[in-house]
Amino acid sequence: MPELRSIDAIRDALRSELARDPRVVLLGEDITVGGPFGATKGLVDEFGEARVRNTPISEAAVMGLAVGAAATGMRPVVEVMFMDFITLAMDQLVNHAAKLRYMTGGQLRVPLTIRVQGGAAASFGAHHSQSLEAWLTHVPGLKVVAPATPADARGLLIAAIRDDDPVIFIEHRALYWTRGPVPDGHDPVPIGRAKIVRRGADVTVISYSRMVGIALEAATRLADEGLDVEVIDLRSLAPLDIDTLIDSARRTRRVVVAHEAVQHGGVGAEIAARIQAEAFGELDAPVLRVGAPFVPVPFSPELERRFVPDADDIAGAVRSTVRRPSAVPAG
Amino acid sequence: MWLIRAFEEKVSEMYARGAVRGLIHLGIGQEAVAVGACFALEPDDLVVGGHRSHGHALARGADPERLLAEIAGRASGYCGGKGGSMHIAATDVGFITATGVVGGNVALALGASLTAMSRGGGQVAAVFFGDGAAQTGVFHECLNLASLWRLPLVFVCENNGYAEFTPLSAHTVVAELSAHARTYAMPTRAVDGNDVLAVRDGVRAAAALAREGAGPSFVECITYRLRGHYEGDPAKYRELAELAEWKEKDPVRRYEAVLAERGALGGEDRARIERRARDRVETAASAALAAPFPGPADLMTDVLSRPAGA
Amino acid sequence: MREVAYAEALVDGLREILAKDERAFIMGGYFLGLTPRRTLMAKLRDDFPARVWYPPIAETGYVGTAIGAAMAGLRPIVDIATASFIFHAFPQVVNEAANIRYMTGGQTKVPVIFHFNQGIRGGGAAQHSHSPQAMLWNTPGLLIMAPSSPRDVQGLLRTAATCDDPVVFVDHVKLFEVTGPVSEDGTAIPFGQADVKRKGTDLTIIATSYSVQVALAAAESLAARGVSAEVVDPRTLVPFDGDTVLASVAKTGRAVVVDECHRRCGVGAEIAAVLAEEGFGYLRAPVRRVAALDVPIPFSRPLEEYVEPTAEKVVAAALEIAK
Amino acid sequence: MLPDLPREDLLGQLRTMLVIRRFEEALILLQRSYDVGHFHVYIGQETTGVPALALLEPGDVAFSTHRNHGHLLARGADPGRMMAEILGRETGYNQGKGGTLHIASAEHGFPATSASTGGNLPLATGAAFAFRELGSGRVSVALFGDGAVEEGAWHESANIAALRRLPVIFLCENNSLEALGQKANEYPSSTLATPDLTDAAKVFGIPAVAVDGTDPGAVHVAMTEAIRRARAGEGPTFIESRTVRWPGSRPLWPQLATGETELAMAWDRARIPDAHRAWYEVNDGVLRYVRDLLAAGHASAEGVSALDREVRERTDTAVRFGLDSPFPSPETAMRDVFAHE
Repeated sequence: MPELRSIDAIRDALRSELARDPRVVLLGEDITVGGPFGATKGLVDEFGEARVRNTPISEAAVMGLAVGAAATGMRPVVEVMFMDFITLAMDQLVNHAAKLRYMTGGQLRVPLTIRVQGGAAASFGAHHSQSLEAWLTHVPGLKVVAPATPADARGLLIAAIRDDDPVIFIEHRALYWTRGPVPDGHDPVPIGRAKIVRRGADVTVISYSRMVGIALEAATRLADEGLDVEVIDLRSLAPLDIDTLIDSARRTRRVVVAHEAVQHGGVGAEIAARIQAEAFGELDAPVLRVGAPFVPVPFSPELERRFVPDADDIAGAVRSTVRRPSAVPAG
Repeated sequence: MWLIRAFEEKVSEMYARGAVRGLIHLGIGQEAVAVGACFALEPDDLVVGGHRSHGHALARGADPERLLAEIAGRASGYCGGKGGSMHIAATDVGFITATGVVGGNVALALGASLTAMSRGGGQVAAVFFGDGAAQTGVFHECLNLASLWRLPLVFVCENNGYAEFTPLSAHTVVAELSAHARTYAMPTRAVDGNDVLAVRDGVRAAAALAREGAGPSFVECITYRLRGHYEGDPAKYRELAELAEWKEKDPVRRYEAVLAERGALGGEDRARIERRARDRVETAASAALAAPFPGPADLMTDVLSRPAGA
Repeated sequence: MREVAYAEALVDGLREILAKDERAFIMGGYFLGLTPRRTLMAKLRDDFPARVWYPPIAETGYVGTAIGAAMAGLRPIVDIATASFIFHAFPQVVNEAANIRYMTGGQTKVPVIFHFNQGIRGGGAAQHSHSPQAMLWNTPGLLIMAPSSPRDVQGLLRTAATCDDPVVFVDHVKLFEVTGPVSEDGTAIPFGQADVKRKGTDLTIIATSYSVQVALAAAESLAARGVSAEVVDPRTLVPFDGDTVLASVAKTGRAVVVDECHRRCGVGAEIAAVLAEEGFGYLRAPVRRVAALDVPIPFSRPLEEYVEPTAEKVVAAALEIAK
Repeated sequence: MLPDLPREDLLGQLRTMLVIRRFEEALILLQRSYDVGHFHVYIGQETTGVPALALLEPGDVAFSTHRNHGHLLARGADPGRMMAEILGRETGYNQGKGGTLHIASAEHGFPATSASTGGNLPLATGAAFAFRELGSGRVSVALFGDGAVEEGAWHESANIAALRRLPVIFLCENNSLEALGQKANEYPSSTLATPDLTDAAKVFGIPAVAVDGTDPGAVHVAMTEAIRRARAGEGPTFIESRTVRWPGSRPLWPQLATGETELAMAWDRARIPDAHRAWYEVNDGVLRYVRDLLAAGHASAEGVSALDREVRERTDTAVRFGLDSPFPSPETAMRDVFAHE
């Protein structure tokens, strides 16, 4: 199986969809020179300036333009250089992209892909390191996906571009340069389906994006302590593949949810609330959540390291779900 | 123009009766802009409205019954009762959508014009917005982007001197809104927004430029709306004298006078046209109010392309 | 104790702040929306013409101006009117105000209050019915108050006015007509102190803002069916009085969480997750959430009612777990 | 031309320019031995920031962006604590929590620094709003690049500033001349349909002037007038300072494309190489400033060299101070979120 870096897998997906569908057009700041990380490098030479368009630094207008173009027949792919800058386009995302189909009673559809790059790495500070996916999963009408591997990065991006709804595709700069196997061909990976990346019987660890690798690291370490950990990669935060999660929770009866975003009000809260509501009485321990502390993202490498949860944090949570006496609920 | 005037007065009456609810914005007094502009556009051109867009939809040929049904929240409404007055869409007649966010609609129209341009068939887009939108940042971003990419788009600005409740002068030092367009090297033209022929000519010239690939242009229509900012507002924030002066500039009466002068409109023709408009609106209203509300089953549809997942 | 309508209590609270602190300044004056009560704000403006400013429709601009002014000596109270308009101001509220103290290592404070009217109000449809507090609650650096009664709105406003951090003031047009007592001696209600609005033994209903009134109505009809429901109002989301909430759930063993946010990743999700985690030992039934369904808010009345978290839904959820 | 100032002020401004130049060069050099992360440098714009910010009173405030090092140093911030902040150390102005993109120093009149394009414009307008309401006579300065004019935040801020005649100065440093990313296939991609940048302010009735950013005298005149208007309650002013982008700032990661500045090129043209000749001869404002000082007899080659040596020593100590400073202890990550913890 050939190997690709995530950043190259993403470019490969963009190239194959640009070639396949004339309605696809890329919009973003500096994308003709490849953007800050090189995801779109060279595409303008192959597909021309009409389909790979540099935009001014006007996130609100560019997002609105992309929504309008999608609603009238095109399939735009907008790049928002840093996830922090979706704040400038929130009105267009929340009030238009997510609602046009519904408000017009189905007359309009918005086949739009929004590529964002989020997460803390390399000390970019509070304005360039946030993970804001909880907001977006809270908005009905938006789909949110977050790949952890080059194969899923390509497959999910292809699926997102072919999807008839607005899809936010979350990349992570710490994953851009990791290599991984990718299958031949350019088949989409279905949106809305989680993947069990490590079978286990004792505790289920649910995660996505960069945290999947860190969860696997914790799992191998815990295996030496005789704890068989199942690791699930959500891949899609909205819609959420709740059946896979409930099924695993019922099997292991212990669950930890880990994500890099702030724990407070994060996607983990929704997952914990759903699992405990639907598998109440079938758990031997409360669902524990591992997320960033409730503080803005600090700059200093020492503080940033503490801000992002690591394998020890996950392993600690897993151990405490096992240690806790399985309190049988009274009554 | 009579159809729009009759329609808006019917909505106002239905609102007063409590037959319809929600936030409703009427464009009585601004019929000339809707009719004049839409008259100058082609059927397959793409039009985007604002939050005061009943007139724009009707001028594009939307069915008054399905429009009233939408305002009344009925299942037979254009949007199945889910959108309401501020979010009318009638894509079958090229009225892409309206939106309740001041200024937000202008960006959508940019997208429509990008689609039109990429199709290359000489299609153009047009967007209606008020002077309130001209204060928003996204509006200025749109002027820059449209001019930079030479998008085939006509900006139709209805300057009626008020943003929501406050006179324009309290919101900006820039009285003439087309000045903003000139900042971005965009051709502009000001027309009397109460003269339907002047609006038609202005928009037609602008659309012609766009069709030739010469990029966007800005048509500023100086108008005056006779009803309050939103239905239920007694419009007392205006001096009565100012109100009386503009009543005499009512676009419908002025156009009738022009036609009468040219001998194209006799006395009873005028009454017949008005009556036919009011009758058509009457039947539309009763049909709309008789239509059923949407049921819970309709609720979960149209959220995503497939039924809403977990 | 004087009985007062919520809207009057709110405007009196604003008047008290303007009178007491010359640095206080009101930007945007639609506090009471388009309801008949808005004349109260017009009166306030007549009383303090130089201290109430109606800005252009430019939320990034004027909310950012309020934040800048707060850093330079004023103590602005900025009204964003309908909550859906806050998305325009997200880059300023979330990226600037919430981060400034932290990013500057404590050098600069931002004493500003952001007010908006959230939730379903009848015909608002998808772009005028938002409840953005869940997103704001996910943002470190913002205090959040959500009063549900005349006394609470005045008491919490007094604390907010003396606070040196950005405060989000979650409000609701349906609260304006709620009448109730207000304290005479101008006491301030500290943040992070929940209030048990109604005692009960069989289950706990946790709610904020207008949902507290919904919860109280539900508790009323539950009592008629012999189910004793305790209603706990956290009054502030940040800081969140987890102890009082957990103490009540420990007593009753059952919990229903009510708020107008959309269900997925809403305010209820965080509260339910904390209850399930901390209260694992004494929960006798799964925590139930009653929230707006996960669809854009529809315009048509019957659809809107179907989506809205109503007292009936709270009663149904309570009965489901009270057995 | 030279600002109309006494000799010691002119030399004082030269010292500050050199402090900035040597600081940024040291930072770029440090990349070779230490993972500094991503940052932006102020090389080539010293002759704008120094004369302009020198005119402010201590009570005045300025709001900068991701390219802030030169601005803070121009108002007297300590290079050591600046370097410490860039390296994420406890002794940094922001205690390591802000980093290069957000360096702020309330004591030097930089309350907050935003790295979101245009994010600082409403903040600066708001500070001016407060000064006017409190009748304090103080002035607020927004420092931003040509890119920020593409943001809606610019228009909403300019409209409010003009509407309320606020004492704010919009100092736009247009460092994109001849480097329009679109064509030169490099950064930045300033894409503005406005034929002349000052039109973006004139449309609001805001007096706007464009000056050569490498001419400290012109900057001094424009800024003096803008401050006078602000303090007199005549409202906002827009100054566009035009500079050619320093070759080293064109690639994404800054590089010493023109080497460490050799001040001798100011008085000995033979030392100017062919590569980047236009930079050394015309576009480097610091070299031009030295030439003007020498021509006016305000300084000698030896004097300038001695000053430069002293600045370089100070810069080395600053770098060492940064590198030797301790990292903040992890639990401090939980502090400074709110006033009361």
